[in-house]
Amino acid sequence: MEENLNRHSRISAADLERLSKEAQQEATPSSAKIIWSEFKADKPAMVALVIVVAFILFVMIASLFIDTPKMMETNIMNYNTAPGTNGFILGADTGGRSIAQQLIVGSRNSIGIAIGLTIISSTFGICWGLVSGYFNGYIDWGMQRVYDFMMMLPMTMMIIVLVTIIRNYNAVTLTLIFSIFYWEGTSRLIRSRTLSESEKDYVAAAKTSGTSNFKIIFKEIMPNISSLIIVDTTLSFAENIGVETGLSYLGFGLPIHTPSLGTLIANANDPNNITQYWWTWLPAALLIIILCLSISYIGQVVRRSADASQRQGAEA
Amino acid sequence: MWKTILRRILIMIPEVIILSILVFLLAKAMPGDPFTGSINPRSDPAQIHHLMKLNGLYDPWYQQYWNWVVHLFHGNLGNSYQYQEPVTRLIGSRAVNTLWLALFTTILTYCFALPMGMFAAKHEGKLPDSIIRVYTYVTYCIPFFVILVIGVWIFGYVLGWFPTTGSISSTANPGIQTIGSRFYHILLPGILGALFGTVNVVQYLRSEVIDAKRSDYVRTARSKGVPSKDIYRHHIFRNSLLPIAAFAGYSITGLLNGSLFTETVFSYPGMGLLFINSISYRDYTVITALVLIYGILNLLGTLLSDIILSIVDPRIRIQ
Amino acid sequence: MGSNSEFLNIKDVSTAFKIKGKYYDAISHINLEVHHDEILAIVGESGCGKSTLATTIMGLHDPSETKITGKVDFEGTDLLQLDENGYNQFRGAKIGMIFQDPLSALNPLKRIEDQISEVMNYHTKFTAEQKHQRVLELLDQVGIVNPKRTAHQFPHELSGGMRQRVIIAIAIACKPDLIIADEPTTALDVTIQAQILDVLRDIQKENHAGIILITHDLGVVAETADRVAVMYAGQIVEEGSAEQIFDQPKHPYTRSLLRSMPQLDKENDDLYVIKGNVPSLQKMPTDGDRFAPRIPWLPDDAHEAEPSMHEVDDGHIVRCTCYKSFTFPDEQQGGATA
Amino acid sequence: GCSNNSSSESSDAAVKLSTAYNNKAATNKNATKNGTLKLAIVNNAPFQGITDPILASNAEDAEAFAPGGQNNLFNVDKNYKIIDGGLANQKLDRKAKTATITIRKDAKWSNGSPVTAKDVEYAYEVLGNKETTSQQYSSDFEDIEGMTEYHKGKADTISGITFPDGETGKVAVIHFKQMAPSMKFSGNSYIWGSIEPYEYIKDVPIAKLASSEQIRKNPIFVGPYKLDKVVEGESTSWSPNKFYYGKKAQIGHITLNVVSMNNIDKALQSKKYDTVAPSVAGALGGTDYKNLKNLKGYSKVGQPALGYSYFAFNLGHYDTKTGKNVADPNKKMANKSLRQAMMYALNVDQVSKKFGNGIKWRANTLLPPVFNKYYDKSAKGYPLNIKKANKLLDDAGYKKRNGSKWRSDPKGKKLVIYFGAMTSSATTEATYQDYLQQWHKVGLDVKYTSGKPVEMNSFYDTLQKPEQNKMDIWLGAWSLSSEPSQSQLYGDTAAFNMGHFTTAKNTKLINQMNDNGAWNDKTRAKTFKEWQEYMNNQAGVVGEQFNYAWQPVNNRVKGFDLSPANDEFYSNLTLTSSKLK
Amino acid sequence: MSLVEIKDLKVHYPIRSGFWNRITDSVKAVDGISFNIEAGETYGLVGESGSGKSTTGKSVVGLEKVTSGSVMYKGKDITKKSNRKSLDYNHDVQMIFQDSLSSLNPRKRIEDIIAEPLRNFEHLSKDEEKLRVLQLLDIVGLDADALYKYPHQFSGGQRQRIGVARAVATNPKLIIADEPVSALDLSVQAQVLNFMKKIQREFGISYLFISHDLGVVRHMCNNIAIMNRGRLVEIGTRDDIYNHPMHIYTKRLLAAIPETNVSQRAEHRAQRLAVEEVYREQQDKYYDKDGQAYPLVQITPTHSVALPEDLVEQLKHEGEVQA
Ligand SMILES: Nc1ncnc2c1ncn2[C@@H]1O[C@H](COP(=O)(O)OP(=O)(O)OP(=O)(O)O)[C@@H](O)[C@H]1O
Ligand SMILES: Nc1ncnc2c1ncn2[C@@H]1O[C@H](COP(=O)(O)OP(=O)(O)OP(=O)(O)O)[C@@H](O)[C@H]1O
Ligand SMILES: [Mg+2]
Ligand SMILES: [Mg+2]
Repeated sequence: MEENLNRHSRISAADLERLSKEAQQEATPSSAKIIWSEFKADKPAMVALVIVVAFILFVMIASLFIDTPKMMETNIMNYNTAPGTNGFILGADTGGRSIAQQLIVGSRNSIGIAIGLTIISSTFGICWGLVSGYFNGYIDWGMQRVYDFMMMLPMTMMIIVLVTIIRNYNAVTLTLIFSIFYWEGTSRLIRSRTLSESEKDYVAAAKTSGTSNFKIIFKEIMPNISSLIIVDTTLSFAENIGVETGLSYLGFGLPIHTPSLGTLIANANDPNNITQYWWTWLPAALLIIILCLSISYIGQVVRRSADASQRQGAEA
Repeated sequence: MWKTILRRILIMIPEVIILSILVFLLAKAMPGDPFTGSINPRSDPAQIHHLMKLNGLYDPWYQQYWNWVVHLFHGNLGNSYQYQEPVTRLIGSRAVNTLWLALFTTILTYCFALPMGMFAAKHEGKLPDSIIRVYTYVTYCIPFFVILVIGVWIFGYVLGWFPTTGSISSTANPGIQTIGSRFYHILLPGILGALFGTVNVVQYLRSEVIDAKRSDYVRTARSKGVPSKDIYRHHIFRNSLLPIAAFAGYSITGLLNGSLFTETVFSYPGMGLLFINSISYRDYTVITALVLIYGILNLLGTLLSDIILSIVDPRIRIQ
Repeated sequence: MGSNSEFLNIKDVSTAFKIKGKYYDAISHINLEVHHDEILAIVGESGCGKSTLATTIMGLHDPSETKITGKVDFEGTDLLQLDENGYNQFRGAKIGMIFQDPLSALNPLKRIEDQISEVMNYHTKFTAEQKHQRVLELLDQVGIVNPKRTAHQFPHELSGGMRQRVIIAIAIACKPDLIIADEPTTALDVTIQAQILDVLRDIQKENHAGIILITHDLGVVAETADRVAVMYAGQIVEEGSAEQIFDQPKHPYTRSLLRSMPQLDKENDDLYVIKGNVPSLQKMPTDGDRFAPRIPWLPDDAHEAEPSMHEVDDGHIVRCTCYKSFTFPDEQQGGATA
Repeated sequence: GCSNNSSSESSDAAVKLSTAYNNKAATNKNATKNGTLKLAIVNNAPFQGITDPILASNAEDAEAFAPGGQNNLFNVDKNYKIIDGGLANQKLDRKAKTATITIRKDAKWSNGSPVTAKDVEYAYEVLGNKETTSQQYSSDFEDIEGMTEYHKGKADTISGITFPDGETGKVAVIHFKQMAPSMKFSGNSYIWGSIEPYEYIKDVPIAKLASSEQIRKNPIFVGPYKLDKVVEGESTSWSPNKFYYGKKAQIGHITLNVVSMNNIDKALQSKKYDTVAPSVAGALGGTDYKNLKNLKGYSKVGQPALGYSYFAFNLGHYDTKTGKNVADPNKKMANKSLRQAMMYALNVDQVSKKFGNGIKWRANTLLPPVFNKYYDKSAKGYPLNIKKANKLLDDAGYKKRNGSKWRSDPKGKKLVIYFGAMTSSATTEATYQDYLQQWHKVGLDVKYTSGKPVEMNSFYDTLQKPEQNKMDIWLGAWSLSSEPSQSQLYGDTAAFNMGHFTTAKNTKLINQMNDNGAWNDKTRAKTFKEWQEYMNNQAGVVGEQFNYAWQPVNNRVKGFDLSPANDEFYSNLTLTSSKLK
Repeated sequence: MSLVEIKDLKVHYPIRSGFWNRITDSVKAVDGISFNIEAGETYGLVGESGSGKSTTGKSVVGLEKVTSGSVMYKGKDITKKSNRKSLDYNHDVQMIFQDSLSSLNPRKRIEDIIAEPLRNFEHLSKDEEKLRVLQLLDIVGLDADALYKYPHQFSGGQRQRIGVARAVATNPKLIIADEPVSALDLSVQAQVLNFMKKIQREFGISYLFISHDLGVVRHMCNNIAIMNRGRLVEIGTRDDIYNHPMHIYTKRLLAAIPETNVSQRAEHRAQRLAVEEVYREQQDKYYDKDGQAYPLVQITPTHSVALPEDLVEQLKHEGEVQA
C-alpha cells in the first residue's frame, strides 16, 4: 500500500509537518467552543450559567465553614424567629435553627443528591439505552422487557416502600434508591435515538472498517447523540432536584436533622408555616425555582448550539 | 387488532407476577406488622398474637404469598387489617374517588393545554408564545405539592371558595346534590393538578404543531388553495392532536403519582391517601394490592396509548 | 382557451431569503413566460433556485422571512400583489403544484379520496357524489389501475409511483391552466419515471395546460420539454426550445452540463468536470457573470460586466456574451480535465 | 345538667381551662332546632367506619359515631366510677362473685327494638370469639366463668353469663372466678361497657361482623342521635333518635368530618366547624393552641388528657417461657443514679412552656391529673437541676476520664447511651434535640438510636422484642383507659412493660391496687399515691409531659361540657343560632 | 479463480404475524443469486428500487446476515463471521455508500474518519498515519485543509470522495459501491465517477457497482447483472446487455432510459410504449407462477438470461443459443 500511495500521491513524508500545520489553521472549532460562543451571544443564558455555577460553588465552599451538627442543634428560645432578628438573616425554624445556614447546607445536600442521582441514573440509563438500541435480537428484547417492567412500577410508591424498609438510610442510600427508578426515562430516549442512529450508514461504514461493536457504540454513536445526552442530563438534573423534595414532603425523604431543600420546603406541610412563618419554606422554594429555571435554560442553550440551524452565536 | 391487544395483555402477565412477588416481599420486609401500631394498654398482646396467627402472619413468606395468590384468583385480595373489611371493597370505594379526580384532572388538563399549545405554536416566537413558554418553564420547576399547598391555602382557606377536605359534603342529599358536591370537592384539586399537568402537554403539543406546520403535506394543502384556518383545523391540529391523544394513556402514570400528593394535601380519601396511611399502619394486604393496582393501571395506560395510537394513526394500524 | 398564447408572465422576479437578519437573493431578475400547451423545463444544479422560483409563483413563502420583487402576471393578475385569500383563488384552481417527495407531500392520516376532494371543496360547487366520481375519474386518468380501492387507502399503503400519481391527481383536479411540477420523478425508478412523464404529457394535451417542469435530469428534459430554461446560481443563463438547447447549446454552463453526462460512444473516457463549486447563497457574486469563476481559462473580458440576455436565434436567449469565445480546454489542448 | 366542676386545679399548666363552656351570654337565648352542629374529627387518615366499639381499634371511629352514644351501658361520675341512671345499672356482689346488670325498661335501639339482656351478653361473645377481629380481648376476661372455654372454641356460649328473666329479659348476671375493685370503674378490663344489638346482627358470623352492612352501612345505636348517613372514611351525619330513652336531642343535625391535623387550624379559623370532636387524649396540640387561642367567636374548653408521655429505660428482658419481665442488673441503665441524673438534666418545664404554649406541662408522676382521686399532686418529679445531676453522676462513679469530653461508666468503660424516639412533627423533633443537648451538658454521650428518630413501626418493632439493646432510653406515650390500674403497663407480666422494670415492691403495689383492700376507695387511693412516689424514686419510667385535652367551641353552642360526669354530652348540646358565630 | 464468488445467495427477512408473533413469512430480499467478480473489473448490479441490490452488496461486505448460500473469498466462505475475522476480510473488501452525509460520522473529523480502517487493520505510528491520510486526501483531490474539518463542511461530491478515500485506505481488493452517485448532481457525479475510475486504474481495485442508472452503469462497468425481485434476470458483458438484451425486463429497463436526442424523442417514446406493451402481454411468460424469475440459462459464454425452458428451446431453434 505504502509504495502504491507514494507512487500516486504528490505528498511525501517531507510535507507532513507543513501540511498538518496548514490543516490546523483551518480546523473547525470544537463543540465546547461552539457552546461557549453560544452562551456569549445569549445574555440571559450567561446570567443563568453564572447563577448556577456561582451558586453551586458558593454552597459547596460556604458549607465547609458551617458546623452542621451545631447548626442543627435546637435552640428553643429562637423558635420561629423572624428574619432579621437575633442575627438570623432569614429567620429560624421551629427548632430555632438558622434558615440561612440550613439553606446553604441543604442546597449542598440537595444538589449533591441531584448530581449523584443524575450521574448514576444517566450513566446507567445511557449505557443501557445504547446497548439495547444498538444490538437487536434477544439482547434488545430482554432489555426492553426490563423497560416495560420499570415502566409499570409506580415509582413513588416503590420508593416509599423501600425507604420504610431501610431503616437507616442517609443521603447516599436515598440517592441510590432514587437511581433504581430514575434511569428509565433517559434510557428510553437514548435507545430510540440509538436505534435510528445505528441504521445510518456511518455505522455500517465503521463495521466494514473493522471497528468493534463496543467502539462503535461508544466512539461512533455516542458522540452523535451527545447533544441529546447533554440536554437530557441538564434537564433531568433540574428535575432531580425536585425528586427528593416531594418525598420529604410526604415524610419519606431525608430525616429532619439532615437539612435539604426538601426538608425545608416540607415546612410548608404545616399551613401555619405557609403564612405565619413563611421564611421557613419560601426561600427554599424560590431557590429551587430559580435553580431549576436556570438549569433548564442552560439546557435550552446547549440544545440550540447542538443544532446548527438555530445557533445565535457567531459562527466561529 | 384484538389479537395484538390480547397478546400484549398476555405478555403483561409475567410482569405482573414478578411485580406481585416483589411487592409482597418488600411489604413483608418493612419493619413492624399490622398490629404494632395498635399499641395501647387496653389491647392484650396475647390477643394480638392470636390475631397474627389467625391471619397467618407467622407463616413463611412463600406460603403467605401462595395463599394470597390463591385468594386472588377468587377475586379476593384479603382483608385489610386496619379497616377490617375486604381489600377489594375498601380499594373499590377509594378507587372511585381517585379515578373521578384523575378523569377530571385529565379533562381539565387538556382543556387548558390544547388551546395554549396551539396558540403558542401558531404564534411561534411571538409574545403570546413567549408568555406561555415562561409559564410552562416556571410551573415545571415548582414542586407539585408546593402548588397544591399554596392553592389550598389561598382558595380553600383564605378565600373559602372551595372545600378543603373530603370527597363529598356530609349534608348532601342523594341525587343531584351528591353529584354537585362531589364535583365541588374535586374542582380545586383538579384545577391545580391540571395547571401542573398542562406543562407537559403544552410543550409536546407545541413542538408537534410546529413540526406539522413545516411539513410537506401542509405545503401541499396550501398549494391546493386551502385557507390557512382550514389548514390549521384539518391538517395541522388534527395531525398533532393524535399523538397527544395517545399521550393521555401515558399520563396515567403521572396522575397516579400525583394522587399521592393531591390526596394527602386535600385529605381526599382516594387510593393515594390510602396508600400513605396503609404504609404507617403496615396494612400489608392494602399496600400490596395498591402497588399492584397502580402497576396494572400504568400498564393499561401504556396499552391504552398504544391502542389509541394504532387506531388513529393508519401508519401503525394493525390489521 | 386553447390558444397558444402566453398566460403566465414572470417579470424581473427576485426572491431573497432572510438569513441571520440579512436578505440574500436566491433567484434574481428572472424573466419567463409560459404558454398554453407547452412544457417549459427548468434545469440546473441543486441549489440554483429552481424550487424557489416555483414556490414564489405559488406564493408559498412566509412574507416575514422573504422579500419578493417583480411581477408574476397570471392571466392578467399580478399574483405577487395578492393577499392570502386572493392567492387561494388561484392555488389549486388555476395553478396546480406537484412536489418532489411523494411520501411527505401527502397527509399521512387522511385517505387518498379526502386529500383529492379537499381541493374541490374550495374551488368547485360539486356535491359529495360528484366529488367522489371526479376522484375516481382523476385516479383513472393518472393511470391508477384500481381507483376505487386506492381512493380508500392511506398514503403509506401506496408505492412511490402511486403516490406521485395521486399528487398529480390533486394538482389537476380543478383543471388548472398551469401545473408546476418540481422534480416529480427524482425519487422514482426509470420505468416509473417514464410513466409519470407520460401521464403529465397526456394531461397537458387534454387540458391545454401549461406545465413548468423542474428537474436536474437532462434526459427527462430532452424527452419531455418543449422549451427549456437553464438556471445557474439564481439566474437564467439560457433559454430556448428543446432542440436549440440540446443541439446548439450556447452558454458554457449548458455545454458543460451536457458534456458531463456519461455518453454512449465515449465509454471509457473520463467525464467532463466543471471546475469549482456552486457558490452558496451568502457568497453569491452580485455583479458580473456568476459562472465566470468556473471557467477560469476564459479571459475576463470575454464576460460582460453586467451580463444581459442576448437573443441568438428565434426564441433562443443566452445570458452574457461569453459564449462567443468559449471553448473547452481540451478542445484546444486535448489534455485531461481533472 | 351542667357541671361546674373543674379539674384543672391540680395541673401545673400555664393556662387554666374550664371543662365546660356554659355560654352564659346565650343562656337566655332560645335554642334553635334548624341548625347543623359541625364537628371536625382531627385525624390524618380517613376513619375506618366500624361503628362497633368492640371491633374498632382506634379513636377516630369512636369519635365519628359518638352521637350514637357508643352503646354505652353505664353512667359515671367525675372519677369514672359507675353510677346508676344510665342505660343499665350495675350491682356487684363480692360474696357471690357476680355482677348483675339491669337494663332500664324503656331502653330501645334506634330501630325501635328493645334492648335485651342478650345484647349485654353478646358483647362478650363478639369480644371473646375465637375468630373475632377485635383486639380488645384480654386475659382479664378469663376471670368470667366459661370465658376461657368459649375463647378457645370449646364452648358455644359463655357459661358464666346468665339471664334470670330469659334472653329477652332485662337482667344479665356475670359470674366471676374472682372479683376486682376496678370493676367499680368504667373502662375496667373485666366488665365490658357496651352492648351489641344481638337481634340485628345475630345472622352475621362474628368473623365477618366488621365488614358487614349492619355494622358499616346501617348501624343502629342506643344514643340520642341516629345515623343518617356515613360517607365512608370522611363524615357522618346525625339526627335525633326518637327512641332514645334519656334526655331528648336538641339539635336538628350533627355532622362530623375528618380534617387532617395540618388543616384543622385553618378550618377552624375559617369557621368551617363549631368545634372538634372531643377526644379524651386531646385532639389539638400546643401549636394549635397558640394559633387558635384568640380565635374570635370561639371559647376554649379543656381538661387534663387521659394520657401522658414518658421516658423509659431499658432494664431487663421478657422471659417468654414464664411470661414474666425480668430485671437485669447488668444493663447499661441499671444504675438508678444514672437514670435520675438523666432526668434531672432535662428542662422539660422550659420545653413545655415554649412548645406546649401553656397546654402542656411537665409530668410530675406517672398518673395524669384527670384521675383526681389518685393523682399525686405533691409529687416533685424531675425538674431541671444540672447540679444535682452532675453530683449524682459523680457520686455513682460516672466520671470523665482521660480528659474525655464524656463520662465513662464506673468501671471506666466508654459510655454511649442510645436514645430512641419516634419521627414526629418538627416541633417534637426539636424537643428531642434539646433533650440530647441537655444530656450532653452533663457529660453524657447520648445518641439517637440509628442516628435519627425512627418511624413508629420500627420503633415499636424494636421495643417489642423480648430483649433488645438498641434503645437504652426512649420517649413514648400512653393514652389511657378511664380505669387507672397499672398492671397492664407496669405489671411484672405486662407485655407493654417494654423497659422490663420490675421490683418486688412494684409488683406488690400494683397487686394492691386491685386486691380486696382496694374495694375501699381511700385505701386504693393511698396505694396509688404510694406507687407513684415509688416509681418516681426508682426512675425506671418517668413521666415527661401531661397535657390538656382542649378545644375551641363556637359561641353559638350551648351546654358544652367535657367532664366525664356529663353522661348526656350530646343531649345537652344546643345551638343558639343556625349559623356559626 | 475469481476474486469473489457468490453462490446461491439468499437473504430473507422474517415477517412476523399471527397471535404469537411467529415468523409466518419472509421478504425474499435476495433469493438465490450467483455471480463472480473478477480481479480488477467493475461489476455492475442494476435493478429497480427494492430489487435487493443493496442487500446483495451488504451481504458481500459482511454487513447482512445471510440466510443461505455462500460468498467465497480466498477459498473461504465469508458469510461466517469467524472466517471474516481470520481473513481480515474488511481489510480487503470495503464499501462506499449512497448517502455520503450519513455514511460519514458527523461528529468525527475527516482525519479520524479516513484513518478508522487504518487504525483497525494497520498499526501505524501517528505520523505515518497522518501522512497516509494526507496522501489519500490528495489522491481524491482534496486539500490538506480538510484534515480537521467535519463532514458537513463539504459538498456532496467532496464528501463522496472522502468516502472513496476511506474505502481505499487499506488498499482493498474489492469495493462495494452502493449507488455512489445517485444523490449527486450531474457535474459532481462526473467528478466522483472519474475518481473512482482513476483509483481503479492506479490501485487495481475491483468494484461491485450498484446502481439503478443504466447510463452510469454503462459508463463504468464491464460486466453487468440485472436484478429483479431478488433474483438475477440477466448477466452479461456491457455489449450483451445494452445491445442484445434478452429478458423482457432488461428490455423494458433499457427502453425507459431518457434519450438526450431531442429530434428522436417521438420515435423513442413509441419504441418504449411498444416495449411496455410487450411487457404487459408477455410478462407471465418470463416469470414463474410465483412471479419469480427463472434460473439463469447460459446463452453465450458471457451472457446468461433467466428464461423459461420453452423459450430457451425456441431460441435454440432460432439458432441464437450457441451450443
Ligand atoms: N427558506 C429558505 N431560507 C433560506 N435559504 C433558502 C430557503 N429555501 C431555499 N434556500 C436557499 O436558496 C437556494 C435555492 O434553493 P432551491 O431549493 O430553490 O434550489 P433548487 O434548485 O430547487 O435545488 P434542488 O435541486 O436541490 O431542489 C439554495 O441555496 C437554498 O439553500
Ligand atoms: N431490514 C429489513 N427488513 C425487512 N425487509 C427489508 C430489510 N431491508 C430490506 N428489506 C426489503 O428487501 C428488499 C430489497 O431491499 P434492498 O435495499 O436490497 O433494495 P435495493 O435494490 O437496494 O433498493 P433501492 O434501489 O431502493 O436502494 C426490499 O423489498 C426491502 O423492503
Ligand atoms: Mg428543489
Ligand atoms: Mg439500495
